[in-house]
Amino acid sequence: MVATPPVVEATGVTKRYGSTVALHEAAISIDQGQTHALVGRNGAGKSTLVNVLTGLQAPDEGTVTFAGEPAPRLTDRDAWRQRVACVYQKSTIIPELTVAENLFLNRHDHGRSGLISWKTVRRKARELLDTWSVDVDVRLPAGDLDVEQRQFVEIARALSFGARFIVLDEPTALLDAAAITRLFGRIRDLQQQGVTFLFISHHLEEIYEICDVVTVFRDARHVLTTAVGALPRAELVAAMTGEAAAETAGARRVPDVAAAPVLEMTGVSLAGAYEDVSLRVRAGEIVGLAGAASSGRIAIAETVAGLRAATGGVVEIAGSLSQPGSVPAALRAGVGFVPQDRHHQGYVAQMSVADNGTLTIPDRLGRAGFIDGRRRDGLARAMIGKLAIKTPGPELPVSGLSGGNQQKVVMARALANDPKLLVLINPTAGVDVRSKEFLLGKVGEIAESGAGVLVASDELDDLRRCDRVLVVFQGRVVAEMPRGWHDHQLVAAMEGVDLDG
Amino acid sequence: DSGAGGGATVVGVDYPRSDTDFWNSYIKYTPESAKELGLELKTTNSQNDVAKLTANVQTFISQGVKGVAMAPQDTAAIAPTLEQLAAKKIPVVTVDTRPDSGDVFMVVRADNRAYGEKACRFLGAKLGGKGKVVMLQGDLASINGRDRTEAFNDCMKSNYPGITVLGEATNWDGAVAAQKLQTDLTANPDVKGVYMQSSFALSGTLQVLKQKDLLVPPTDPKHVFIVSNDGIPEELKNIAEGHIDATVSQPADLYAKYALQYLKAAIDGKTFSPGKTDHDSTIVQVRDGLLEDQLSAPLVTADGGTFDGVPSLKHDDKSLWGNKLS
Amino acid sequence: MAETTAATGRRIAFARLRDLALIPAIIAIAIVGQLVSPVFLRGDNLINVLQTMSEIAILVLAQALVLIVKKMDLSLESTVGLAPGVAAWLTVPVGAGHGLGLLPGGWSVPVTLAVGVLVGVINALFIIRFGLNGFIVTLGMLIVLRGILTGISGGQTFFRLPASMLYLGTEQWLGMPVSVWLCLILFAAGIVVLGFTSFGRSLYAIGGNVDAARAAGIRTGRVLWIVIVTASLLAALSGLLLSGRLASVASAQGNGYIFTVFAAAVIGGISLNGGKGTMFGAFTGILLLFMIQNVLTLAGVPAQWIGALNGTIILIALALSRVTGGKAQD
Amino acid sequence: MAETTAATGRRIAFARLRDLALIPAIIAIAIVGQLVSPVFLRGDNLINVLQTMSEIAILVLAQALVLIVKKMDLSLESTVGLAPGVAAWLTVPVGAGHGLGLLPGGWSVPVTLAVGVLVGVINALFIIRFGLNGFIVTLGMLIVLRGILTGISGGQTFFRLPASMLYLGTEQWLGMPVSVWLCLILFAAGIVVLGFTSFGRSLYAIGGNVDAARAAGIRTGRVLWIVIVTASLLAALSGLLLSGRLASVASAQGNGYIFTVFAAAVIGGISLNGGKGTMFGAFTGILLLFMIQNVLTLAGVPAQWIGALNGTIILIALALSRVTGGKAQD
Ligand SMILES: Nc1ncnc2c1ncn2[C@@H]1O[C@H](COP(=O)(O)OP(=O)(O)OP(=O)(O)O)[C@@H](O)[C@H]1O
Ligand SMILES: Nc1ncnc2c1ncn2[C@@H]1O[C@H](COP(=O)(O)OP(=O)(O)OP(=O)(O)O)[C@@H](O)[C@H]1O
Ligand SMILES: [Mg+2]
Ligand SMILES: [Mg+2]
Repeated sequence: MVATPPVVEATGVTKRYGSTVALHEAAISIDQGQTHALVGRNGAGKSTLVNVLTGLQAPDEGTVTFAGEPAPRLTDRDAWRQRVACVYQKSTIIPELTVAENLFLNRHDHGRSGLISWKTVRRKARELLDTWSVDVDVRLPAGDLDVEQRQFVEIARALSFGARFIVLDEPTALLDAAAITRLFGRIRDLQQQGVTFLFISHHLEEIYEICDVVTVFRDARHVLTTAVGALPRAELVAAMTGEAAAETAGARRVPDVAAAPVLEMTGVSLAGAYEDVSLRVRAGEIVGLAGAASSGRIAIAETVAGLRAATGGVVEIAGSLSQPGSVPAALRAGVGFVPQDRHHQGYVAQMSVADNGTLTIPDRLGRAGFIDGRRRDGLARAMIGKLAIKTPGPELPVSGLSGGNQQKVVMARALANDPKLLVLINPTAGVDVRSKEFLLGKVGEIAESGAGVLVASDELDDLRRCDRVLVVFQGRVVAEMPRGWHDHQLVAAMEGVDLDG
Repeated sequence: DSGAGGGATVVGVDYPRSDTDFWNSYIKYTPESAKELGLELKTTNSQNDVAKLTANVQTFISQGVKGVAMAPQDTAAIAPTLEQLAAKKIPVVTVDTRPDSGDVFMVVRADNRAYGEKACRFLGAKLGGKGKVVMLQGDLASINGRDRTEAFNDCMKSNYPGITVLGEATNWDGAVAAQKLQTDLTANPDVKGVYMQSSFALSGTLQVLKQKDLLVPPTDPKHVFIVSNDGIPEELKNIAEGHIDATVSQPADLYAKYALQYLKAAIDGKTFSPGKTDHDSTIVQVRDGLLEDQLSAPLVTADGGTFDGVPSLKHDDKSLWGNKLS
Repeated sequence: MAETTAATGRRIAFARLRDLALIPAIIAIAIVGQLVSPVFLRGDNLINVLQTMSEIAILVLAQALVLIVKKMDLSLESTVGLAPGVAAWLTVPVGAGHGLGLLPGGWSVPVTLAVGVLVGVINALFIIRFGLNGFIVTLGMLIVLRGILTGISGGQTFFRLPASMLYLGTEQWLGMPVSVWLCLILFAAGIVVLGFTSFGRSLYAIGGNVDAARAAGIRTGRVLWIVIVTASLLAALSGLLLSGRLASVASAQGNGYIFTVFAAAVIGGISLNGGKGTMFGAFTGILLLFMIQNVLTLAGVPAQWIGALNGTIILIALALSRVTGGKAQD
Repeated sequence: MAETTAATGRRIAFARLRDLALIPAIIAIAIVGQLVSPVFLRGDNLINVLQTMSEIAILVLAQALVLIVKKMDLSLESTVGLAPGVAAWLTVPVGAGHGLGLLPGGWSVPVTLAVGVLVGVINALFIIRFGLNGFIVTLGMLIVLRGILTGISGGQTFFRLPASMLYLGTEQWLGMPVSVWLCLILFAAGIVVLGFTSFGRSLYAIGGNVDAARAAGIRTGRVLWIVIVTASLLAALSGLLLSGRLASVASAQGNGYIFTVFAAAVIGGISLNGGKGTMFGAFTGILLLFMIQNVLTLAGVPAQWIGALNGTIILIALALSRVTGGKAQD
C-alpha cells in the first residue's frame, strides 16, 4: 500500500495554563480513514489537545501537521475549517441566536444582493436537522432547546462542513442510548466514505464499538497507542489510571423489602412534564429512573428535590409531607441532591471547593450564621478525603478542577447533610471511568448505610447498579425492571416498545 | 389651540433651569407679571442645556408665539436660534445673559461683572487690603460664573494686591464647595474671607466654618467675612443673624417683570433708546443694534453702609425681592 | 405535544415582537400628544422632534453596536464634545471665538473625525489589547476627555465656527434637515448590516458567546476593534452635527447624554448582556423618549414636575414593552 | 502535580492580592501628596478626606452589595437626595426653609429611612417580582425620584433642618466626625458579613451562579430582596449624613454621584458580572478617588485641568491595579 502521510500529526506538543501543564510533550498521529480513540482520566489533557488540533490555541512547544504540511496560522480560521471540523466538549451553541443561524454561523447563504437570504438558511437548516431526525423548529432561539437537542445541533453542524477529518470530544456524554445509536449509525456511514475521526469518550464500550485505534493520555503525557482489539478493557483502564484496575463487582445484598420508605410519591403530576407518577423508595434501596430525552424522568427527580412544584399529587419524604417547590424544605427533610447539569446548577465556579461543598449546611459551619473558616475547611478536607477529590486544597476555586473532580465536589455537597434520600441526576456525566466506578461505589455505600437513592440517568452503567429501574415514557411510568435486565430490554422500554407484549 | 387664534397675545418664556433658588423665584414671578400685563404664557424649561433650549424655541414657533423671553446660559450657542426667530420676525428678550452674537430686542440683566466687583470691594474693605480669601466659583462652563470670577480677580489685583485669592471650581455643587473650602481652610488656616458666587454653597460653607469654630460674630478677630450672591431670603436671614456679612441681590422679580414688559412693548411696536429708565436703571447700547437694560443689583449688608465707594442696602430693606416673598 | 408546538409558536412570535415592543407605547404617546396639542402631529413639529433627537440617536446607534458585542462605551458622551471641540480649537481664529486659528477652516471636519477615530483606538487598545474592563476604562476616558475639553477651552464656548463645520448641522435637503437624513440613513444602514450581512451577524455571535464565535471562524479581535472604533467615529459625527446646529462647541457639550443613550438602547430592547437587540428597536427607543419630552413641553408641564413625569412615563413604557415584547428587558 | 500546586498557590495568592490591588496606588498618591503639600498627611487633612468621602463611601458599600449579587442600582444617587428631601419637606417650618412643617422635627430621621426602604421595595418589586432589567428599572427610578424631589422642593433648597437631622452630619465622637465613624463601622460590618457569614456567602453564590445557589437551597429571592432594600436604606442614611453636614437639602443633592460610585466600586475590584470583590477593595477604591481629589485641590491645579488630571490618574491607578492584582477588572 502507498504510505500516505497521516491526516494529522502532532509531535512534542506542550501546553501550559499558568504553570498547570495540560500537555507535556504529547504526540498523536491519525491515519487516513482511521477512527482514532483518545482516552484518559479527567484532566489528562484530551480537550487541550483538541484545542491545539483545531487551531483554537497554539501549543507552547511542538508542531502540528496536516497531511504532512505545517498547520495554518491561528488567525487563518478558514484554512483550519477546511482541514478539521469539531464538536467541542464545551457547548459552542449561541443561545440568543436561532437554531438555523447556529447551524450556519459565519457561512450564511447570500442572495444575489450580497445580503444573507434567511429563507435559504432556514431551508437548509431544516433539511440538515431532518437528516438527523431532530424535530425542532429552526426559528427557535437555540437557548430554548434541551440538552440533547443542543448536542445534536452541534454534531449536525460539525458533520455538515464536509470536512474529511472530524474531532468529537465527548459527543455522547449528554446523549441517551437511542441518540447514541443514531449518532453511531451516522459515523459508520461516514467511515464508509473514508472520513477520519478523533473520538473522545469516557464510555469505554463505545471505544470498542466504533474505534479501530486508541491512544491513551495520562497526566498530560502520551502513554500508548495501539489497535483497539489488542487492548482488553482491564488493560486499557490500567493504562489510563496507571494502576491495575480493580473491577468492582456489582454484588450487593438484596435490600430489606420491609424497610421504611424514605420517598413515597402518589399520583404526582407536573403539567407539561409528567402525569400520575407513583413510586416508593425504601431505606437502603437504589431506584433508577430511565427514559428517553424529555421523557419527564428528570422533571420527576427535580420535583423530589424541590426544584419544581408538582401541580398535583402527594410527595412524602421520610414519612413527612414535603413542601412543594422548596429546596430548603427538601434539604431539611433529608434530601441530598446532585442536579442534572453541574455547570449550570451544580457549583459556583469562582467559589472555593470548601464553600461549594458546604453551601447546603451553613448551620454546621458556626454559630449565629457565622462561618468558622477552620471548621469549614475541616469539613471540606473530610469530603476531599472521602471522595478522593484531586485538588491541592479546599481553597481552590472549583473552576480550577477537571470535569470529574468538579462532579465529585457536587456529590460531596449532596452527601454533606447525611441525607436520608439521595436524588441523583446523571451523576456520572462526563466523568472518567475510574471516577465513575468510584462515585457509583460510594452511592452503593450510602445505600448500604441505610439511605434511599433515586437515580435519574441516561447512563446504563448508573442504572445497572439499581435494585429496580422505573422506565418513564412520555411522562408516565410504563415499566419496572428488577436488577439483572439486559440493555436491549431497557432501551426498548425507554423507546416505548413492549417486548413482552 | 396653538394660541394664534386666542384672545390674549401668546408669548413663550423659557426657564433656564429649575434647580436653583434664584431661578425658581424667577419662575414664580413670571406668571404673576404675565397676568398683570395680560399676556398668555407658554413656558418651557431648558434645564441648563442649550440644545434643549433650541428645541423648546422650535416648539414655541410651532405654537405660534408672538414673542420669546429666554435666559440662554450658553451665550454663544444661541446664535442660530436667534437668527431663526429673527427670520420669523419674532422679537426676543434675553434675561440675565447677553448673546455673544445675534440681535435681540432687549437684554434685561444685572451686570455679573458688577457682582464680582462689589464682592471684591466689600471684602477688600473688611480685610483692610491684606490676607487670604477663598472664592467658590460656579461651573467653568457658566458665562455668568466666569464674569464674576474675572471681575473679582481683576478688582483684587488692581485694588488689593495684598490679598491672595484661592479660586475653586465647584460645578454649582454645595457638597463640592464644602469639600474644597474645608481643604483650603486646613491648608491655609489664615483665610479671612469667602466669596460664594451663588447661594448654593451657603449652608455648606457655614457648616464648615462651624466645624472649625470660625463661625463667630464680626467683632471677634477670628471672624471670616463671607459674601454670598443671589439674595434669597435665607441669605438675608443669615446676614441678620450675623453669620454672613453681605450678599448681592439679583433682582429676580425685576427680571420677570421687565422681560415681559419689553416683550409686550416689542409686540406693540414700541422702541427704546439708551438712557435712564423709569425704574432707576439705565439702558446702554452694548453693541450697535443691541440694547441692554442694566438693572441694579444692590449689595446687601447688615448695616447698609458703604464700602470703598460701594453703597449697600440693609438686609431688611423692603425693596429687596428676598423680603417680598410671601 | 400540542401545547409544546403552541408554545414554540409563541416563543418565535415573541422573538419577532421584541423589535416592535415599543410601537404600542409610541402610538399611545402620539395620541396623548395630539390630545394635548393639535401642534403635535404637524409635520414641522415632528421634524423638530427628529432633528433634536438626531445627534443622540446616532449615539444610541453607536452604543447599540458596542452593547451587542457585550462591551460598553461610556466615553461616547465626552467624544461628542471633544471631537468638534479640538477641531474648533485648532481652526477658530484667535479672539472672540476662543480658538488658536492654527488650521484653515476646511480642516475642521477631518480633524473632528480623526479625533473620534483616535479615541476609539485608545479605548480598543485598553479593552482588547490589555484586556481591561470596558466599563471602567471608558468611564475613565469619559472623565479624561471631558477634562481635556475643559482644559483646552478653559471652560469657554468655541464659536465663529468655520462654514464646513456648520454645513451638516444647519443645511436642509428636500425640506428636511441634513442631520435627520443622516440619522435615518445610518439607522437604515445599521438595520441592513446587522440583520443581513455576515459581519453584522458576527457581532451577535461575539456578544452571545465569544468562544463559540471564535470556534466558528469569526475573527473576534478584528470585529471588536472595528466596532469600538466605529462607535467613537459615530460619536464624533454626532458631535459635529450638534455643534453645527448650535454653531458653537460648549465645553459641556454632551455632558449627561450617556444616561439617555443607555435608557434608549435598553428600552429599545438592546441587552446589556450582549448578543440581543436590533437597530430598529434602538431607534424606537430613542424616538419614544424624545416624543415624551416633546409632549411634555407642548403640554407646558410646570418646570419642576417635568422630570418626575418624564421618568414615570419611561417606567410605564418599559412595563408596557415588557408586556408586549416578552422578556424584552433581559 | 508539583506545578499544579504551585499554580494553585499563585491563583489563591492572586485572589488575596485582588483586595490589596490598590494599596500601591494609594501609597503612591500619599507620597505625591506629601511632596505637593506638607499638609497632606496631617491628621486634620486626612480626617477631611475621610469626612468628605464618608457619604459617597456608604453609597459605594450599598452599590457593592448590589453588584455582588449581579444586579445594579442607579437610583441610589437620587435616593440620597429624595429621602432627606421628603423628611425636610414634611418637618421644616413654612417660610424661608421652604418646608410644609406638617411633622415635628423628631420625625425627620425616621421619615428619611422610611423613604429609603420604600424606594428599595419599589425597586425590588420591579426587578425581582416582575423580572424587569435592574439597570433600566433603576435608571427610570433615578429620573423619577430626582423629578419628585425637584417637584416637592420646587427646585429650591430646604434650609433650617431640624436638629435631629443635623446630628449625624455635624457631631464629633472622640474628635472624629460621626459620619466617619459610621462609614468605618459600616464597612467593618460589611467585611465581616460578606467574609464570615453564610448570608454573605450566599450573596457571592447568587452572583456567581444563581441556579446553583437555588439548587443548593439558598432562598435567592429573599436574599435579593434584603440586598436591594438594604442598599436603598444605606443610600437614605448617606443622604442623611450629607444633608446634615451641609445643613440643607439642595434639590440637586446627589446628582452625578453614581459615576463616582461605580468608578470606586469597579476600581476597587467589584466585578460588574457579579460574585466577585470585597468590601475592603471597594473601600480602597473610593479612598483612592478622594485622595486624588484632595491632592489636586492642595496642589492648586488650575481649575480647567483638574478634570483631565483626575481622569488620567484614575486610568493609571486602574492599570496599576491590573498589574498588581491580576485580572482585577473582570
Ligand atoms: N483554560 C484553562 N485554564 C487553566 N487550566 C486549564 C484550562 N483548560 C484546561 N486546564 C487544565 O488543563 C488540564 C487538562 O484539561 P483538559 O480539559 O484537557 O482535560 P480533559 O482530558 O479534557 O478532561 P475531561 O475528560 O474532564 O474533559 C486540567 O488540569 C485542566 O484543569
Ligand atoms: N415546569 C415545566 N413546565 C412545562 N413543561 C415542562 C416543565 N418541565 C419540563 N417540561 C417539559 O416536559 C418534558 C420533560 O421534561 P424534562 O426536562 O424532565 O425531560 P427530561 O426527562 O429531563 O429529558 P432530558 O433528558 O432532555 O432532560 C420536556 O418536554 C420539558 O420541556
Ligand atoms: Mg475534556
Ligand atoms: Mg432534562
